[in-house]
Amino acid sequence: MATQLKDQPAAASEREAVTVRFAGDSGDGMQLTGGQFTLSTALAGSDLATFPDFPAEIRAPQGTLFGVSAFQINFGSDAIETAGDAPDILVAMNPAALKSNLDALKPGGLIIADTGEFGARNLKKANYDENPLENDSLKDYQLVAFDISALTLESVKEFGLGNKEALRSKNMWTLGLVLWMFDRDRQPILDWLHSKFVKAPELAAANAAALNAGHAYGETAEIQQGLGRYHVGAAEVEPGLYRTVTGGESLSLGLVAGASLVNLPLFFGSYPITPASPLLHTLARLKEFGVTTFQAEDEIAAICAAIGASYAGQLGVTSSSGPGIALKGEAMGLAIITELPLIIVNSQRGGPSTGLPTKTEQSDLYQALYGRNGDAPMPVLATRSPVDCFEVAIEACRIATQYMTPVMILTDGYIANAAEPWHVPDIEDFQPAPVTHYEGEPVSPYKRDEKLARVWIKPGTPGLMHRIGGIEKNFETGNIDYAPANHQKMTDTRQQKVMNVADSIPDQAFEIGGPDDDMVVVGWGSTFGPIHQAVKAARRGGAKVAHVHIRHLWPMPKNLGPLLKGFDKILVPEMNTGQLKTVLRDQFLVDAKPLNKVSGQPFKIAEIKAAITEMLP
Amino acid sequence: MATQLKDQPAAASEREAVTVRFAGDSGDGMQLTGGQFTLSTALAGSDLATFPDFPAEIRAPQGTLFGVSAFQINFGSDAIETAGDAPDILVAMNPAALKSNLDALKPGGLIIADTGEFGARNLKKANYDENPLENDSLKDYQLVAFDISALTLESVKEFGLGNKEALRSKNMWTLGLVLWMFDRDRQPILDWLHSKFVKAPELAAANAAALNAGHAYGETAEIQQGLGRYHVGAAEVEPGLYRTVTGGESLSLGLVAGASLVNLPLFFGSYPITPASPLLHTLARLKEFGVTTFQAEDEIAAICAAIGASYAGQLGVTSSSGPGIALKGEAMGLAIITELPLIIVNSQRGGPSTGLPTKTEQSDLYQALYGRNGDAPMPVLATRSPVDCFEVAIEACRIATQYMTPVMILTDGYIANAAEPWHVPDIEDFQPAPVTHYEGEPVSPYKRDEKLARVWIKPGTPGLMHRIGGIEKNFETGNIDYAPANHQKMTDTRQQKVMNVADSIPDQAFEIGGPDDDMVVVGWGSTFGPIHQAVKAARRGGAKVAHVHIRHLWPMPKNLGPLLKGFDKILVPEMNTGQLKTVLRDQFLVDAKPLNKVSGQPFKIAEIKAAITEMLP
Amino acid sequence: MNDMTPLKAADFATDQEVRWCPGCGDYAILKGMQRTMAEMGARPENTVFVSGIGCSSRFPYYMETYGFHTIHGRAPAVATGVKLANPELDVWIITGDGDGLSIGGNHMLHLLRRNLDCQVLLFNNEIYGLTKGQYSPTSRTGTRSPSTPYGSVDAPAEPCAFALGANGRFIARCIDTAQKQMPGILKRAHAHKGASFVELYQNCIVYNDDVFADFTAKPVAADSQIWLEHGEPMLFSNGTKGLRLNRDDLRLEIVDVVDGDWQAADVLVHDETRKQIAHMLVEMRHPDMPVALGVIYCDPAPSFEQDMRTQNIEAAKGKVVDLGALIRKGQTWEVNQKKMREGNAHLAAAADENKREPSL
Amino acid sequence: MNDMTPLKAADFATDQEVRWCPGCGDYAILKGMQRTMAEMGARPENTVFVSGIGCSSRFPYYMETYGFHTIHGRAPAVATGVKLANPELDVWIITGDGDGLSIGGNHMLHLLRRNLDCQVLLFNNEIYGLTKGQYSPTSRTGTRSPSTPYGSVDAPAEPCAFALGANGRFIARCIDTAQKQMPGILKRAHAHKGASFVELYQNCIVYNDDVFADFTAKPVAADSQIWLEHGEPMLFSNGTKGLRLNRDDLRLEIVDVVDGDWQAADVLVHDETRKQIAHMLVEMRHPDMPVALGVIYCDPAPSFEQDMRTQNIEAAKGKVVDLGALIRKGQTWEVNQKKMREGNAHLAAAADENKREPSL
Ligand SMILES: Cc1ncc(C[n+]2csc(CCOP(=O)(O)OP(=O)(O)O)c2C)c(N)n1
Ligand SMILES: Cc1ncc(C[n+]2csc(CCOP(=O)(O)OP(=O)(O)O)c2C)c(N)n1
Ligand code: SF4
Ligand code: SF4
Ligand SMILES: [Mg+2]
Ligand SMILES: [Mg+2]
Repeated sequence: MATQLKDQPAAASEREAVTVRFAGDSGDGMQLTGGQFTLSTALAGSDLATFPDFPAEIRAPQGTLFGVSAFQINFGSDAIETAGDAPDILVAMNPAALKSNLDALKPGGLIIADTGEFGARNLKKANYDENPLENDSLKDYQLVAFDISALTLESVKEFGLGNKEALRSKNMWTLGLVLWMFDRDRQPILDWLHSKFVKAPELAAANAAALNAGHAYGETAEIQQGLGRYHVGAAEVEPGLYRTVTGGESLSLGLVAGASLVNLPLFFGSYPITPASPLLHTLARLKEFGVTTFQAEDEIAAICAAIGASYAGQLGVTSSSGPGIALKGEAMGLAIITELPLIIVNSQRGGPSTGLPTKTEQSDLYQALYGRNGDAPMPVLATRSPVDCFEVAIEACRIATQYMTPVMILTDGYIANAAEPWHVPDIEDFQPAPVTHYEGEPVSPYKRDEKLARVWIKPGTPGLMHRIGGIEKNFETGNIDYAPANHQKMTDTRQQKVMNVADSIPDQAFEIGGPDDDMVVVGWGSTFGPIHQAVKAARRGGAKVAHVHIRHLWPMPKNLGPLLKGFDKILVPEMNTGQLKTVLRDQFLVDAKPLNKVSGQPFKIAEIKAAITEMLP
Repeated sequence: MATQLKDQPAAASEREAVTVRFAGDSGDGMQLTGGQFTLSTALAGSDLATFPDFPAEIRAPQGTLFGVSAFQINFGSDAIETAGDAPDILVAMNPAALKSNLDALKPGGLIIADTGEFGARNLKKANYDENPLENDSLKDYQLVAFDISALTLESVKEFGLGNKEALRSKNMWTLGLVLWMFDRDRQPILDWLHSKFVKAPELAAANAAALNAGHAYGETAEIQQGLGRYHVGAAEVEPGLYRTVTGGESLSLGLVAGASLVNLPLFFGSYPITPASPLLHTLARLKEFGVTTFQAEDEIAAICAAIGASYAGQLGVTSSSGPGIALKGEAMGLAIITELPLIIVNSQRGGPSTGLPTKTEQSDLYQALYGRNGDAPMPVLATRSPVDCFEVAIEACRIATQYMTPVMILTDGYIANAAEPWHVPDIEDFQPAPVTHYEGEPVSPYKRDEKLARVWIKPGTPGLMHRIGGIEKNFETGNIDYAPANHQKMTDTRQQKVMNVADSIPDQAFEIGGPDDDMVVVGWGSTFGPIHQAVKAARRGGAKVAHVHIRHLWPMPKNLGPLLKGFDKILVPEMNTGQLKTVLRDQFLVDAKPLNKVSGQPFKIAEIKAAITEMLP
Repeated sequence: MNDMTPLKAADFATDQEVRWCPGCGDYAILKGMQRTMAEMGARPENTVFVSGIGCSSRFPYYMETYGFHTIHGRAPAVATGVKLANPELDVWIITGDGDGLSIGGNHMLHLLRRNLDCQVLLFNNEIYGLTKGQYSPTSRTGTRSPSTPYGSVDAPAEPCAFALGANGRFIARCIDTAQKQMPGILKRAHAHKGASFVELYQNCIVYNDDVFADFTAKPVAADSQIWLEHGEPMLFSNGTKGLRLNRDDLRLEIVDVVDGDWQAADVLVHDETRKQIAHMLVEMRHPDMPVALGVIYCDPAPSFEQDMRTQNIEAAKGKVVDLGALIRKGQTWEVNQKKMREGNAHLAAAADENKREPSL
Repeated sequence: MNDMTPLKAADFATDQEVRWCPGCGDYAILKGMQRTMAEMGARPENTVFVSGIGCSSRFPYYMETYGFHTIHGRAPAVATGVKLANPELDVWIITGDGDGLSIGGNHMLHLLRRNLDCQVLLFNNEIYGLTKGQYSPTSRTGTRSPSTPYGSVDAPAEPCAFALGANGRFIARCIDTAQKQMPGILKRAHAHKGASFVELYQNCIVYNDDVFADFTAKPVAADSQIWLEHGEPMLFSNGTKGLRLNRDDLRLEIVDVVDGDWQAADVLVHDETRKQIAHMLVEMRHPDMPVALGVIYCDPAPSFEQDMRTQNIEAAKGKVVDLGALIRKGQTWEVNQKKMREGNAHLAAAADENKREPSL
């Protein structure tokens, strides 16, 4: 992993892992550059993790600090689970990109900067009084600065593009250079350029020329001190078919697969919101899989339409982020009391309120578990990584339909946008659990099976007409009933039904370590990578520390309590002010200690490792 | 208290406490009867507590089981804190009233029934195959049945009312009889009748005649076996002015007083919902106190308008019940991040979803503490009784304005509707804490005082123009800021500010008992009465058990943790599935054991006492 | 249930006790609906009543069909999901003036705009019944209620004008007690493909008794109600009065009709497809003008769920539905043997379908 | 700030960097607004901009006045609280087609119906800008967007028709680039007592570029825009065309105007108080008809906050404001000495003001 990189670049050298951060103006195409470099890295066989970090503005004015868009990738020959604590290499396409990303760069790290963008105007926009490339301020880093803009213009001259358009290829030029540094094959990128610009071949050609020119620059030009070549080996991986996948894609595919496994058409009701919208966008293109997508007028309509679709016999899904999930609370109660299957996906972002829409956070766990009126229990699952989204979505479809209950999936903006290599599973390996809507003799709509799930009768079925609704219902008949004993019974039943889900989930396993360790670090969601790496590192240092990562946040695996009670020292790192900590302490009366970070940025491995060391000196 | 009443009625006898339940059709005016009997009881000097229990339907069809409306009162010469576990006397105006209230009646208790309503049709509506007054089924009770309907008609004959109208006085006839049983003065009720029917003197006269006739019936008629007279002594009370007050009234008055103490006009934005509407209705009549009431188009608009009013410099208040509070979650986040004062009142009812609108429950504590996206801390206060609402409202006004924060008040349907005698305080005894809107030199809108409260600058103030909103703001300037370190700082600051409220609240006291006891029962909200009585009873039985009742649910009093850690045995009775229990275990890592009741009915003293006995054998 | 036996009105009643106040106008509407169902030969299993919260929204419990009593204001949204999931179902939305126009106004707007094929029945009693009588957005200015003890100050919403502004394409009005006309109007609403909006004046005997009596009471009914029929002259007062279009002022005005000769009086013939006339009709205010009742406007357009379904089918055409292939899409590569990934990979065609960044 | 120095447009700009995409129509509207403020002599401290969420809703950050960037769709509700709390403030609501008509449609309806004195500026770019280009309720049918890759199927809402249906009493339209007309329209909106609704066609250069170009582009502008002025003939195409009222069909139709003689061509004179004309104007569809711009409808009525305030004052009249007395109201009694309550009590007059049960 990146933190082990001790020796600083001199010449072409073998590295276990490297972290590169591409940073530029929103208009500079950094996300695309990062995406293509990710693909190239995957093709080269390294394991990898990425962290796209872009501004809230659509297109902030050019050159501004808040308009900086960055993409970080960590790749290596060992398993990679985070996007890297601190980059080894920072590509800074303008002064603002340098300014806002320099802090993250590892001491002694390499800066590649485009001098063509370090003019007075851009410097001023980035609040630089002097040109940092020309004074001493970067002396603790290695700086390689040259006029990428000019070199790009030169390289695409022959295509007769306007200046503005020609400069758009800067990112490809830069990518070419970085590809050279890591000795990568250019062909896949060239192929991609041609398929992308199939309708504008001159743009394809210009971008290809820029890419090649950047590569050639590394190969042939008089290289300044410090710009060396690196070799990062291939990672050990299972054989099979791989692809890169973002959390958004993976979750979409998982929902489609999950609906297919329970043999139901998928109804997706949603209202756009960052960072949840990618799900809507992806699913809107999958109509041939029996998917209906409905962009509702607001979040309340979105969940209500999904409830209506479930009532009518489909699998209703709704998706949003924190503020939108807040609006859905009342309707979740309706799904709970009418005992209809429903999946609610929360792609968490920084809060409270509008907060930090494009930054990541895990601060909606309280809301997921507790954020409804009345005693309103609901299963809650968390995704830990882009790849993990696929399985979690399938699991949610299973629970929702087998237990006739809404299920919440917690993911976050980091997972939704980050990409990682995915060993594509064989869909046949997943157990189908097809739903049959009840069509037999007349029964009470609240007739339950042994799991306590009620029958699912869909409108259109002759002879089984019935009425459901949000008022308390009689346990036997399903008619309105306010009687005290009945309410107690129904409350207990709803509670027990959700607890019964625990009968169908695997025991909580250790990710690393085991019951004999002295300490356990417990996480959920996208902190998986940094926790895992930190625990590994601590163990290498001799610490007896284990890692447990919870997918089933409610109900929790039955062995989790006993498992945790075996430890005196429990550390719970969360990107919130300590929400899982509350649940663990409440449920198991264990002295779980919070480690909280609420900055809109993922944990660094070092931060968690430091906390482990502190608890386990 | 009622449960101590061992000897059953024979002749006029001295009682320490008695519980009477008036039950009839929704149209029979039982709430009014109960209300007037309450007044009479208060005037007689007894302490008392009441429990109005009415159906969800506006006017359910006459005679039906779900149309039964009941009013229970417990009164006595000792302190009374619950409406009584089981009535000693049940007034049943029709078969449905008998059927649905008989279970509650104490064994051997007295039934007063109106035979005139026990005709075939009404019996059938109540699902009686036989007339229970005429078979053996009531043999374990004392039954006094006679034709109250006919006696009423007779008594008002002279006023020439129609049959239907004449029968409306049945409740007054019955009240007259009950007043006689307890040797009460009729004059206050007669005065009240005349003031109520000032525009229809013939109705006043008819009702008065019915009341007198009922009284005379007790006095003179050949009294059937069992209908004796009782004397309940006056309670020991502080001297001063008293009135009866419901929670709805008390909370309204508290808000008006609280706003006046902080020297702000009150803006009340609300959308009707049971059982929260009484606040809107009461405040709508208090315009002369600088109150503006706004019935919004929905709950979201109601809270947003209140936020707008606070922004403009008034004290914004919004009020609803569970499902409506769920809708306000997103906007609460806005008030939290913009750090505006706001009071949110939740009159809890049975959930989840629409649930049991007219039944009581404490199941919105999770929602109050945790039901928002992001890390969104907010002070939460609970009212324990109708009278307590007044002080809690004042306290909420203080906290909201001193700390520039939204504050939630949790009350419930039981408290909102129940009445109890109130020793009217001297308003001068409350400490004014007048707000001054900032009007000085230009400052950042996020400039904070030592408590961390930000300045409150209201639009209209020259030279201090600024912008606020739901996106994260820079700690120093208040401008939009997504920077990681700033978000961490602002999150910590918001958290700390709310925790600072604990500096200004009293230490948690014991209601009974103390640190040396073997066990503590911890409650919040309207379970105060039954817990208090159960603990008292258990102590009389020799148990070393204490009672702690929490008003400040967040932040909690600073000594609460140490206090609870002193006990091995902690019992937490709640009308939910165990929500305060979660908080106590999380915060203090104490083995708090839940005692849960989710039937829409208040706890019985006996239920809590049994749980105490079980834990402290 | 035998499909062959024609169902009677009583077959559409459930075993549940009806829980409205005695004398409530809701009873009459329920009766009218049950009769209409029978007369239309509706199939109970294919019929779904979706409601929000309010006295009126209890309606589904009393209809022996499928029913969903949802949450306050959200019936249109739930119904949208029901209909999109199964367009074969007959979806009826039951709502009140509070449910449908206060908290639920936005969903109503979008339901009408989208033109979902369903029937919306708005029970307008100009009051919040269930919560005990607060004024509603349709209450007349000056309404005294528990929340407006000194009278409401705000101008009411006019449901049909709102529906027209929302691009509703079927607008009708009826009165709870108008049992003669009600089945006809409900059948028209049902027959209309797209969203049908029917405002029903409903008397709340407890909290707003007789608020419509100025035009519904027997003695004044004939003079203050005009029942519209497409292609028929706009006559009322038993044919002695009619409405003429004042083409200069662009408004309808009352004219006397002598001996039934409405042509002579230039009485306008109702053309329910004309939106400008519809605007005038819904804006007529009693007592100056009669209250417009019946089908005021009907101008069909394609319905939302049909267009959605068509698009879904079109979009799926020619595509292979292979889940395995789907997850293998995108930028893939093969690792041939354990331990080391293979560098030589191939790029799938649909590389960056989902890339979102606008500029290269 | 010296009250005496007249403020310039630049004085209404904040020190915050404007964060819209280069070329976004929002810039022009911001400029127009700052100019209008200066021209009106607006007092920054008395001016409040309240917005929801969206690109357009960033507007308040750029105005050197008071500003509140609230949550998605709720600006009208927040603004209602602001204005009720302090009617002296000039309240401007900034919203988008998604913010104001999708999630916020209900609040918009009720704001207009209640007639709160404020200005609503709806930036209609027919797209969700901030969330990267999904279609909005005003997007034309067939709009391809990330959420409708095969084109949207639903019919759009027409903001001004909606506002009329909601009983809005001031309806105007403008274009982002129409800097000449914009200050005049904004000033009219400001002068109007009650809710003023202004739809601004705003170009989203990134996600919906040129969607209005068919009538806003320079070459076609004159022929496809009609700028309305109260009391002036409805002329366009540089006075060579006009609108005539077809009184039979009840619609506006285009006529040629020869040598400026519009009377001869029977061109209608704009009367902004006529609602039926307003209906026709907002329903005109380009390219068949020109797009109606300027003040389409203006017919003032008492405003909500004024009526509320008046009622509050009236209700308070003659009443003693004594908190101590208030809490002593109701049914009270005195206990004279410790330990035992006194049985002899008095009954206060206002005994059961709040009793809610309808029947005795
Ligand atoms: C979220 C929410 N808010 C408020 C309520 C309370 N509530 C129930 S029905 C109703 C209004 C009823 O009025 P209307 O829709 O006109 O129906 P009616 O009772 O008059 O038939 C209200 C405010 C609720 N149940 N849920
Ligand atoms: C409750 C909530 N739902 C959704 C969003 C995401 N969101 C922000 S702006 C917006 C729509 C913006 O469209 P519009 O109002 O037309 O403004 P524009 O950006 O086009 O100016 C959406 C859906 C949000 N911030 N909050
Ligand atoms: S309150 Fe009114 S609307 Fe409701 S059931 Fe009673 S009469 Fe009908
Ligand atoms: S996305 Fe569109 S509306 Fe938003 S700032 Fe950019 S150009 Fe303007
Ligand atoms: Mg109503
Ligand atoms: Mg828009």
